[in-house]
Amino acid sequence: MSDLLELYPPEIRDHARKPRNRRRLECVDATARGDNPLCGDRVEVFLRLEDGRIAEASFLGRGCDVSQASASMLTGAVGGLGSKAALDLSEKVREMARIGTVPDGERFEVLRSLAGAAKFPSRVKCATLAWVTLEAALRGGQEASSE
Amino acid sequence: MSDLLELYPPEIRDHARKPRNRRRLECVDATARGDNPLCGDRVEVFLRLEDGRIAEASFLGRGCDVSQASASMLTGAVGGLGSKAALDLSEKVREMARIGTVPDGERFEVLRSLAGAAKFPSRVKCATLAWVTLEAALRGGQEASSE
Amino acid sequence: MDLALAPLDVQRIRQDFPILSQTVRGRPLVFLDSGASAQKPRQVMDAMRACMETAYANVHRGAYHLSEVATENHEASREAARRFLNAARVEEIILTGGSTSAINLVAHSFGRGMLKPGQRVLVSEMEHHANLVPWQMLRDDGRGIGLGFIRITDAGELDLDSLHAELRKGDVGLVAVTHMSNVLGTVTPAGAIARMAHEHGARVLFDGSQAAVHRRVDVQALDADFYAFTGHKLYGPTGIGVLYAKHELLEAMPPFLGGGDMIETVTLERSTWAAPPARFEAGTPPIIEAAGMKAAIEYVEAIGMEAMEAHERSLVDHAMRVLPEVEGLTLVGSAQDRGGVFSFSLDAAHPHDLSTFVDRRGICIRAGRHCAEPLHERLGLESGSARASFGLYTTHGEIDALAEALREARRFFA
Amino acid sequence: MDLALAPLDVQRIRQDFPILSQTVRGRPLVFLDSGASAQKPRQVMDAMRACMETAYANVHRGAYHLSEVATENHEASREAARRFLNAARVEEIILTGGSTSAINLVAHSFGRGMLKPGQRVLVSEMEHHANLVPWQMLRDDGRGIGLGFIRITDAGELDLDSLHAELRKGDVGLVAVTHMSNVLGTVTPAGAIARMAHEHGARVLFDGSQAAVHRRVDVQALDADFYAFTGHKLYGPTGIGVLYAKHELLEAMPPFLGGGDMIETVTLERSTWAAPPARFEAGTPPIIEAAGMKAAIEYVEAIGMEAMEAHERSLVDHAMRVLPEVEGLTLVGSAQDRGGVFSFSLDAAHPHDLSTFVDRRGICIRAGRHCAEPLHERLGLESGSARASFGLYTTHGEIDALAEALREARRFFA
Ligand SMILES: Cc1ncc(COP(=O)(O)O)c(C=O)c1O
Ligand SMILES: Cc1ncc(COP(=O)(O)O)c(C=O)c1O
Repeated sequence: MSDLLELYPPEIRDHARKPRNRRRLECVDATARGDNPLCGDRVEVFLRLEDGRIAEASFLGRGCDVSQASASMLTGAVGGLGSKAALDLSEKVREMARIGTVPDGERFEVLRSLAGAAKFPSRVKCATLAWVTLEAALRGGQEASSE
Repeated sequence: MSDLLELYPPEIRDHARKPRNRRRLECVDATARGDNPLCGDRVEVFLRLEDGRIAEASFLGRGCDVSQASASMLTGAVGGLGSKAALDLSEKVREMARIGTVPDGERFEVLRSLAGAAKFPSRVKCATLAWVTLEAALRGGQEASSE
Repeated sequence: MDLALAPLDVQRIRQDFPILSQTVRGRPLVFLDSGASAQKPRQVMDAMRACMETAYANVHRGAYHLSEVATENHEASREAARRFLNAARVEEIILTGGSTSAINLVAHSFGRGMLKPGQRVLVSEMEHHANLVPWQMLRDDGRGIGLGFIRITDAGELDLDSLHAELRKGDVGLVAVTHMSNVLGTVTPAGAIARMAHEHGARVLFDGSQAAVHRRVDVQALDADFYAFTGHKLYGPTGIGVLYAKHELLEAMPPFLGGGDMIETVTLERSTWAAPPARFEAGTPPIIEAAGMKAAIEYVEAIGMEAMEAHERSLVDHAMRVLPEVEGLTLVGSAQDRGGVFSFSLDAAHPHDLSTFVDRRGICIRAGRHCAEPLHERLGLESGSARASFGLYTTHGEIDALAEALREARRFFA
Repeated sequence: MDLALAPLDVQRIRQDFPILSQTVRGRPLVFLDSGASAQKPRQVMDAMRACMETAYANVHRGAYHLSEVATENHEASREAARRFLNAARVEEIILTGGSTSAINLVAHSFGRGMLKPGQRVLVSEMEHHANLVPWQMLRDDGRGIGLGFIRITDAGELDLDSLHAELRKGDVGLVAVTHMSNVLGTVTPAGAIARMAHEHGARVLFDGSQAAVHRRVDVQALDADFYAFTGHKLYGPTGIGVLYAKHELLEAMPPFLGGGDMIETVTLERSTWAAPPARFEAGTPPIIEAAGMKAAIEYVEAIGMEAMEAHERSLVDHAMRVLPEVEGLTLVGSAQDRGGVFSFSLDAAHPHDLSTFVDRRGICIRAGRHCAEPLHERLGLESGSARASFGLYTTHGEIDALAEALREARRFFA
């Protein structure tokens, strides 16, 4: 059982049960939708920018606990970041979910719970879907796919 | 060595070295060309008919000893046969080359030397090419293929 | 001996499958994903090895003994497939790389070669992508060939009224439907479908990827024009499948892939085509795989298709009793005639999470849309489903273990 | 250690190939048909068995551990092929059923998907049918794509002037040529061909079916746009091959076969395509074969391509000395740069008869046109030729045995 908790640590289960910022924003400056067609997971990310920084982030979606918890955490983690910093963070999160090593930095106190996915290769995509979508939104894309 | 002689008994080697009726006929009532595209073997059969019987048969061709000897033997074996009888004989020869059992009948005194091909599955086509071509000629076809 | 009465000795059979004695974290491996690909018995592995160790050479080409033996063995595999499907002639058996290649072959050689502009292909809403995407690609190829859909009922059965309505439009050239759904387990009434199609002048293709593993198939009795199955689901190797097609069709169809062994003559400018089946088998064939597939066919023949069917019926009955007892579980589809494939969802957990959870107990099930996205849309299952599918080595105990693990999952994710 | 200096321990290597210890009527088997298909070492058989015994499940699909392991192993085979060809990215490696499927894939996805009406494909006169017929079929598909031919010299080398003259016409979209002839042994100057093609805006495909077995291939150094090879000639299993293609091309190319695993989304009406390589790999891939091919690549890597090349050079030198000494023997082709494939004819005997004769002495050679009819026409060899082709297990003694048997054949058929 123990290693099941690596994929589903308390933070993940908490965010999956009580997703934060799960709504559409009123004013959206950037948005994108991400799909994992193999399993049907979907995440839409909405961003409101102020002076080039993310003032507010929210998401809508459906899917497994990991994908939805990851999206929920994302909305909390990117607040205040400029576009470049958000892209940087996103790449780090994706790397972490892939190899399991948690980078330094306060933003990773919550996000570190996504590192467990690395031990479940077929679930890495669940953990990264929201982040791929964030990147698409920031780059002005409309759609992203984790496949 | 012995079983090599089953494919190349003296009759085959004799007909291969001294092919009979290896020429184009002056008056041709029926003819066809047969090809084995895999190896390039080719046999053309020419027939002159009299009162519905084969009055004269000849061949031209190129290829291995077995295919050319078989064609040479054919020209001797079909003389005097009506179309139906010639088709019958041809089918028997093909069957013999495939399964190795020699049918009764005087026409098989020479033709029996083609039965050895049965022990060499990839050479059966060599032994039957001329006969397939004969059938095509009798049925009014132009081309035959052993493939 | 009446094979239908001979019970399957599952424990003995399991000993033929080395992988099944694996343990996962101290628990026995419970493999419930045979619908995606089945495990292989020792007999199949041995046959492949024997092919390589004792009788290997390229086939159809060499005039030397070893190549002749290899060719005979290879053609014996074709004959085994003919017998398995009860095809009338061995030339009606095309060896392909799998069901997907087989169906694509039909979409090209028959679809592009023989269908006429204005004609339509009909597929059902429950097709595997392998029997949908090739027809979409044909439709989009600018040849004026259309694509229509046969609806399914809410129970997950083929809606024969819908088929009839489509056929009556008079423009259907081919009906291409699954013989058994890889999601719902539904077995379709292939004989009736063929009859209806033929009455309206249409040809019929059955995707037998699942059905051939679970039912005795007789292409002549079904009057199938095309029938496809895939070796790896039939306890055979990957990389091989079979396309059955009526000889008259094969004779009229142009080739699909170009290369060696499928030609009669070649010049730089022109080629002419060999007779079937060679015309449709360009290049070096799957020689080692054919040996494995033959062994797989002989393996199931030795057990007896009737015994396998009886075993499967008992598994299906057991699953139908045990799975619905799991609180929060909803089965997908409720066809009358069904094989050993069960898709389901659980209220408390996403299929992906479920699959990961039961995997930690050594239980292998699939989660997702099982290459049947339109079907999942049709059934409102946007998150896909979880799927357990059975093989001849599956036991009642394994189904019980799944049910128990699903209960635990429900507690975990609640 | 300088591998080029390490002699190949042929006797040790032969022990890896169980089939080579066979005797035929009391004489050792002399297998000189590796150009048609090579024998397999134990390591390949073991890898295939291990895949089935310990880590088998369908790949890319399951969220359970066994399937994850199978997927990792499968992707490791792709990585092995990338390393073998020195491709820049692993996504540039498409696993196919063999060279024939690989070239047909290019003829469809690139040929029909990206070439423009009025453009031509150039092939040479010495192509295997696998690299000729698909282009004839493309030409005849009504899309306005033409087909041109690069001449060869009487020595059996590619005539670069002819290539240049064709390229200068300005309408060439693709040059598709063999990297090594399966009849003449000629190794073509691939780097120079690619340079010339690129200077004229054409893409280039190399049929590496033979070359990849005999030479180190570096697709980046060659600047190849497409490169194809086939597993079974590289001591691996049948049913698997590799298409390398530059990523920018793969990204722009539409898919070839439709089915599972190659799509991004599917509705009844529309599908969108997955990114390469998945886009070009519809259906269940050759999972067991990929394990075997990886083992084969590792096998030749462990021996060292340089050592293999050195061994082959010594075989070629020996054959060039020994074979022409056989009275009445004429070698086909006399290219400067050649690999271990020798076609020949004998004055006294038809190739077919020759092959049967030496077979009785346990010697396997091919007779016929070796799937290269136009080349045989070009060289005036209407009766085909006999062919001996070498593998890494071939010995000088085997070449001597062939020469001796040819002498006897001449006496027999004289
Ligand atoms: C030069 C060449 N190209 C292509 C092929 C076709 O390879 P395969 O039959 O494995 O598809 C071969 C071998 O048969 C060959 O020698
Ligand atoms: C119903 C059905 N059709 C087609 C296929 C495709 O078979 P393959 O992947 O072996 O080509 C499958 C399995 O994946 C299937 O279940």
